[in-house]
Amino acid sequence: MIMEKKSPQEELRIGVYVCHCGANIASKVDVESTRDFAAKLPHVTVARDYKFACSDPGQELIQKDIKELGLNRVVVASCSPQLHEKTFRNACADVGLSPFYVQMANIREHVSWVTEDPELATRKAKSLVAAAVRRLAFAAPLETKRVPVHPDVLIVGGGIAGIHASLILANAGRKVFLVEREPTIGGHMAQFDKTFPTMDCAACILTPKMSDVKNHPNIMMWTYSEVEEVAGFTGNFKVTVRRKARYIKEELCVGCNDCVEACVLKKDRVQVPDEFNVGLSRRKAVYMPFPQSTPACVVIDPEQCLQLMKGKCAQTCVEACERAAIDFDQSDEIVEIDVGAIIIATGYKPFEARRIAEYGYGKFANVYTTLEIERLVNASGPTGGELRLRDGTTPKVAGVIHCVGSRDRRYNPYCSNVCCMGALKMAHLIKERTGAEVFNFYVDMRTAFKGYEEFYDQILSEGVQFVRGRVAEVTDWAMTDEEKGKLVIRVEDTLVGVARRIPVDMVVLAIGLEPQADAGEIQRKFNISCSNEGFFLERHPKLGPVSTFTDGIFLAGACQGPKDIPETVAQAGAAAAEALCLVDKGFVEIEPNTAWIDEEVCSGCKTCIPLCPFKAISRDEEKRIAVINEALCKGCGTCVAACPSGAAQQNLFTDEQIYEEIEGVLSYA
Amino acid sequence: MPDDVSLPIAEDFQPRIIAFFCNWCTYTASDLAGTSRMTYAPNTRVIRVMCSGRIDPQFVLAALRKGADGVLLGGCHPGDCHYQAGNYKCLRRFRLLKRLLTQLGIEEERVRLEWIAASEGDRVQKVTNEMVEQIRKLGPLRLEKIPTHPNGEAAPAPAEPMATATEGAVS
Amino acid sequence: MSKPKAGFYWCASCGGCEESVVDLAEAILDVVDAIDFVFFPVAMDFKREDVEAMEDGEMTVCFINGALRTSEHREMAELLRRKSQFLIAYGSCSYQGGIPGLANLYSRSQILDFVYGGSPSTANPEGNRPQPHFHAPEGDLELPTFDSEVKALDQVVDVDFYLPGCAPPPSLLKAAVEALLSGELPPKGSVLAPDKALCEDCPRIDSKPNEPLISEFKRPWEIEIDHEKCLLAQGLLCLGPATRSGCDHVCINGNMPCTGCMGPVSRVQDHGSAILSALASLIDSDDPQKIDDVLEGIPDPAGTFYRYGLPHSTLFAKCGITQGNGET
Amino acid sequence: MKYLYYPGCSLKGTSRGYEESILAIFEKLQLPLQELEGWNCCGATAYMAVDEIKALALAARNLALAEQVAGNEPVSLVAPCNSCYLVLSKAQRHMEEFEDIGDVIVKAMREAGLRYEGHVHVRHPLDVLVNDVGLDALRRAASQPLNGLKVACYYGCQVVRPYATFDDQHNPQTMHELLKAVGAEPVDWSLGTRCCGGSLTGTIEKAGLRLCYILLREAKVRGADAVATCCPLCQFNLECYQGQIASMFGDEVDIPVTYFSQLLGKAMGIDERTLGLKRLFVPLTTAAV
Repeated sequence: MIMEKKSPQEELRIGVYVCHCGANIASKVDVESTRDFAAKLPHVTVARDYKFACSDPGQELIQKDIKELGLNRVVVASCSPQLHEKTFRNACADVGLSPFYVQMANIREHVSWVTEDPELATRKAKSLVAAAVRRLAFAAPLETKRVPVHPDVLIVGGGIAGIHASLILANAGRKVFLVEREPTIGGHMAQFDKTFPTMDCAACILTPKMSDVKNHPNIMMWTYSEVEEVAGFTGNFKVTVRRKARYIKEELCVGCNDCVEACVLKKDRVQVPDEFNVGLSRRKAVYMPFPQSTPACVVIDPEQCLQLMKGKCAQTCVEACERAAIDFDQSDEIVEIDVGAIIIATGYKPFEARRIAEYGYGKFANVYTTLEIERLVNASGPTGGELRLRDGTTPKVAGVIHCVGSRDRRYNPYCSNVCCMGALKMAHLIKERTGAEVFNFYVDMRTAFKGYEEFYDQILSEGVQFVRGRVAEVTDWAMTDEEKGKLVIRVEDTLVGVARRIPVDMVVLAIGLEPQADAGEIQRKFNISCSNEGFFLERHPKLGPVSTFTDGIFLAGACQGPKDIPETVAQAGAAAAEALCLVDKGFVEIEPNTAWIDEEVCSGCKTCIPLCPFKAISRDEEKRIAVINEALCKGCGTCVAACPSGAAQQNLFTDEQIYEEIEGVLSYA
Repeated sequence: MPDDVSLPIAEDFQPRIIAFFCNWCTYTASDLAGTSRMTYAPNTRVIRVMCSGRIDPQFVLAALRKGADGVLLGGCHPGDCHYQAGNYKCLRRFRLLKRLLTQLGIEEERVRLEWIAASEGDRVQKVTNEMVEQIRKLGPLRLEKIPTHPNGEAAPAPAEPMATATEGAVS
Repeated sequence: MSKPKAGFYWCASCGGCEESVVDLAEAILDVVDAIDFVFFPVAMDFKREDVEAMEDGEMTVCFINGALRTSEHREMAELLRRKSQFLIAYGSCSYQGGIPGLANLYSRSQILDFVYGGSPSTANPEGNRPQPHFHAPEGDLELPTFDSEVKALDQVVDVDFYLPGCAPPPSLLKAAVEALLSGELPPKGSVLAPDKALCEDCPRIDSKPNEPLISEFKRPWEIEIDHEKCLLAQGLLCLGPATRSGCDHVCINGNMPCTGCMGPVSRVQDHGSAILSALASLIDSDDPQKIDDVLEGIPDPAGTFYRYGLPHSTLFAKCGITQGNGET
Repeated sequence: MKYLYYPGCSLKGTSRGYEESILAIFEKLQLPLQELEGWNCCGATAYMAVDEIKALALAARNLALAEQVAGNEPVSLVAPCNSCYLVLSKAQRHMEEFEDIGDVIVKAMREAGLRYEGHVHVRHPLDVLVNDVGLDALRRAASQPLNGLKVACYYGCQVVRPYATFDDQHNPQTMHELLKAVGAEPVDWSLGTRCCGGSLTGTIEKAGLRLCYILLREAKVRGADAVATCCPLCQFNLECYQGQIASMFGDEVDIPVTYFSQLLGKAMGIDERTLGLKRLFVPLTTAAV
């Protein structure tokens, strides 16, 4: 297991550790031969292979060699530095070796996991090891900087994820800014009637949490507000928030709705569909989104209000308001806040059912989405909880179509996770409220969590009919007299093996979940990544599910991928814990990969100055050269690559280190 | 023209490609390709830089000089740079470098810039395979050797005699 | 004690380097007082045989200018190397290949085909080509052979010091001679010029904006050039930011941009791509099309960025120029 | 972009009106279609059922010829018949995707002294007209707009399935947009890609005719003045059996069944004879036009 040899040069004593990662590396890369190869490289004092280098005994092995063999540089050939660089740096630092004398060679993600041929994989691994060894010759014992962390936290989005995370952090004594772009917090959950699988009333479990948020001394709840700009970095973000003009003095409004009554716009003449009721009812220019809106404060829609649009109105609302809360002179307010951590909980967008023309949404009056049914069966909904078709009749037969916009390569290939259970809930509610016969058309039933399968069983026992098959179309084309005036669902019943036509009165589309329309904009603003489908990308699918690639920014809820309420709440808790972890620690360590200017070489040509996006470079007028403000430098190295004199250099990525790496990987190719 | 003389490509030619990948997008995508077990051609050697803006055109030339048959530059998509705009600097240099390399007889396919987001592991696979195939077709990069002085060793071989004698060329 | 002996020889060169010696003006008298020129084909009638007759290392110093392209250049370089204690590559061509080095963009046969056929001023209906050996009734004639590429001096023989410039500024020559005479020499391989780029002491640096972004490259004839303002800021392609200082800003003072004759500073491996990176980074657009539009202003990148140093660059020559000749 | 025309057998036989109208409209749009010289059977119909690879090789020969004609220019091979369009596209794709199929075809072609590099675009005229020529240009070319003629746009199965290269697989709209641009009013029906009966009309007649009947009746119910098709077999099935269908189902389903290109040509002011409209069994009532 050990290959030892004398280093020709006393000053460089390198230890190389080739990790098997169980069979993850060893099954493709010949670790023994890689070890032997490494042992013969210049300055290598010891080369070993080990089952799991990241395990405690693995780390101890390295520490022991540092102490006993006097190693002063360490190469670990294992997984991606993104994963374990910290581990090995810490292990070395613990025994007094500068953590920056550690170099990783990524022979798992970049080699064993992606290469078919073992021989070629071994060659690739060797070349990466050679590069790491050569690179280390130019490593420097840098110092990690510590920067204090601002203790406050920003949470973007006031749905159930944002609400839950805010409460946890606030209860832990942290000051939280909760920014929500709608006039009220609550999100999609507030629109739901019941929640599966226990069928608790959504409002009953959500609204107490909403008022807790409102009343919590540690929470600054900013509704009708949007994040404009984010600057800074982990621990020290500077965030600009636009607080949109509500035209209501929030602190005076008590939510009595007298102004709404008084608004001169006649309800039936007002053309604005009520957002909260997904367009099933209409609202006036001044309105309260829903009875339990939090804050319980009305808002004036500037696109509707005659006073704001034309400057001409009787202003009956002003007259009606006893507390003189209406203020037409309000304008947007821009506020800047400092926070140490950010949780993004911006939620999802329901799939736009119109996109699937063959399901006839928007064309046939009696095709609904699940969200519309939630409102229709809700006691405070537009029909007072009566489930009626648009012509006022009660449906006798209803069809619920699953996977609308999900698991469909034309729209979204992914499973939206919540619609199977949502569709079962629909079947239950429709049956319960109307006694109608209900057909559910599913592709696969996915009821995988606690109590979900039992719920499915219950719905089955309620007599809902399940047809397995993706619905081809919903049509008003009648083949028989019986079908006339009905909507016909055409589907291949794949369990029976026949094409069926099922006439129904009502169709409910179980629409999937999509990224918010402006997810791309949010992604850019916060400098995080999106996965292919547009949901925000977590740092690691298993080990960093609420972190992002930008330190200090965490994810909660459906903005990261479709999820239901229990999962969202769990994730919000996790994100809050991670944020708390960061702000409670009080400082962050900054990778010292900053750039610096070699004064002896800089000619003061000014090339680098405009290239720095962080304005870290300026001209020292006395010395007539460029200087880099290390505190502002983020370590991209753009100035270094552009410096025509080679005066700008980047720690951890000096020209020499990269040239060595180039020669290293090519030396054994 | 002698430029057209192409040498046969060895059957077992394995192109050597150096890839400079930015830490935040393309390197991460490359890790993702790994965690997703997407196999691809084993010919690339990734050198991690924090940002594609760190990629000095001198590195590209050095890689080619030291034996790479191709160089792949990878950064975040426009607008997505972790450092706001490093990838644009990379793009600007790349556009000019390409023109320079063309003048210096380096085929278009040998130096490539790709925007690959952290989530696009499949693109790492696709681009790598594609590039390896293209370079396999082109054959090894045969740069002109830089002469070195003999330092006591044999003097450089004399060049061939002046052009092949043309008939009746002597006046 | 006799005066130290010196040689001054030219290879593929324009003669400008010889003139730079004359540019020492009165100081040339001090030089001649201090050293004995024993070989100087332009100025004095010594022959190759005279050099061959010298002891090895007999000359204290020999300055060689011009790039190396023929068998004769190589032979002379080797001969002079043997006969001198210090060999100095004098001028851009000898140091980095110089303007003759741009011939490395073409193969030997392309050059010969053009010179003895394709060029509009050539009348050569028989298609005659120079022959290295020719037998005439009076005897055999030998001509030097023409190499397949242009080389810098240190690619043929070991070089002690480099004196850059096209031609080298007299001030640097004077300083070099003084150093040689005093024996206070920098480490072998040094470039005998300041190791900072031209912007360092450029008289116009204060007029260069702190954010020198570029939205257009202009050719000198396209604009009326301001005598005071930074030339790069006027849209001219000035290689000053990447080029070694020490030239006394003769071009800048003549209201012309730097073209890079002094070569790069010591921390730069490849002069051309270093200035390419600096200039391209400053282009004021993120749109590929607009970037290309700006770059249209550099119609000949290789000729612009490697004007004085293609043989000394990382790539040395255009890929494939020698492959017809069996070399790879 | 060069446009070559691949007629296939139908356009030279049962669907002469399709060829006549296609050639006339492209001529008038100053994009004359050059017929591919030496073309052969596309390989559809029985070949495909007997030996798929040979059928594909047959198709590939046409692609090779087209590439030869085009030289280095990019070329579109315009195949108006949906079957030809599908089989040519399939040959193209199978050669790219399946190495074994590609090898057999390349070998077969080499025997015939041909080679194919894969540079031909197989295109349907609907695609070319809407995406290359463009709706604006068509609108401008419509000197005699169709004036609200109610049309049931019928695509058939093959033009978007399995390859939906230029339109939605489930809900194609290209023909709708094209005819709308020249003044027609497509009726709202959902049967655009429903089966026309295909070759069942010649084998299991009862089943085949029932499928035709569903389409014809629905077109009438939706108030269509005419059905517009883009496939010779669809047009044939829907037009030729109307009498039989009437007696079988006791329901009159007389409705003109045209090619979309004939309607487009009409809007462009080309005379009916040139467009092959005189060949219709049920004449297009000009009242609406």
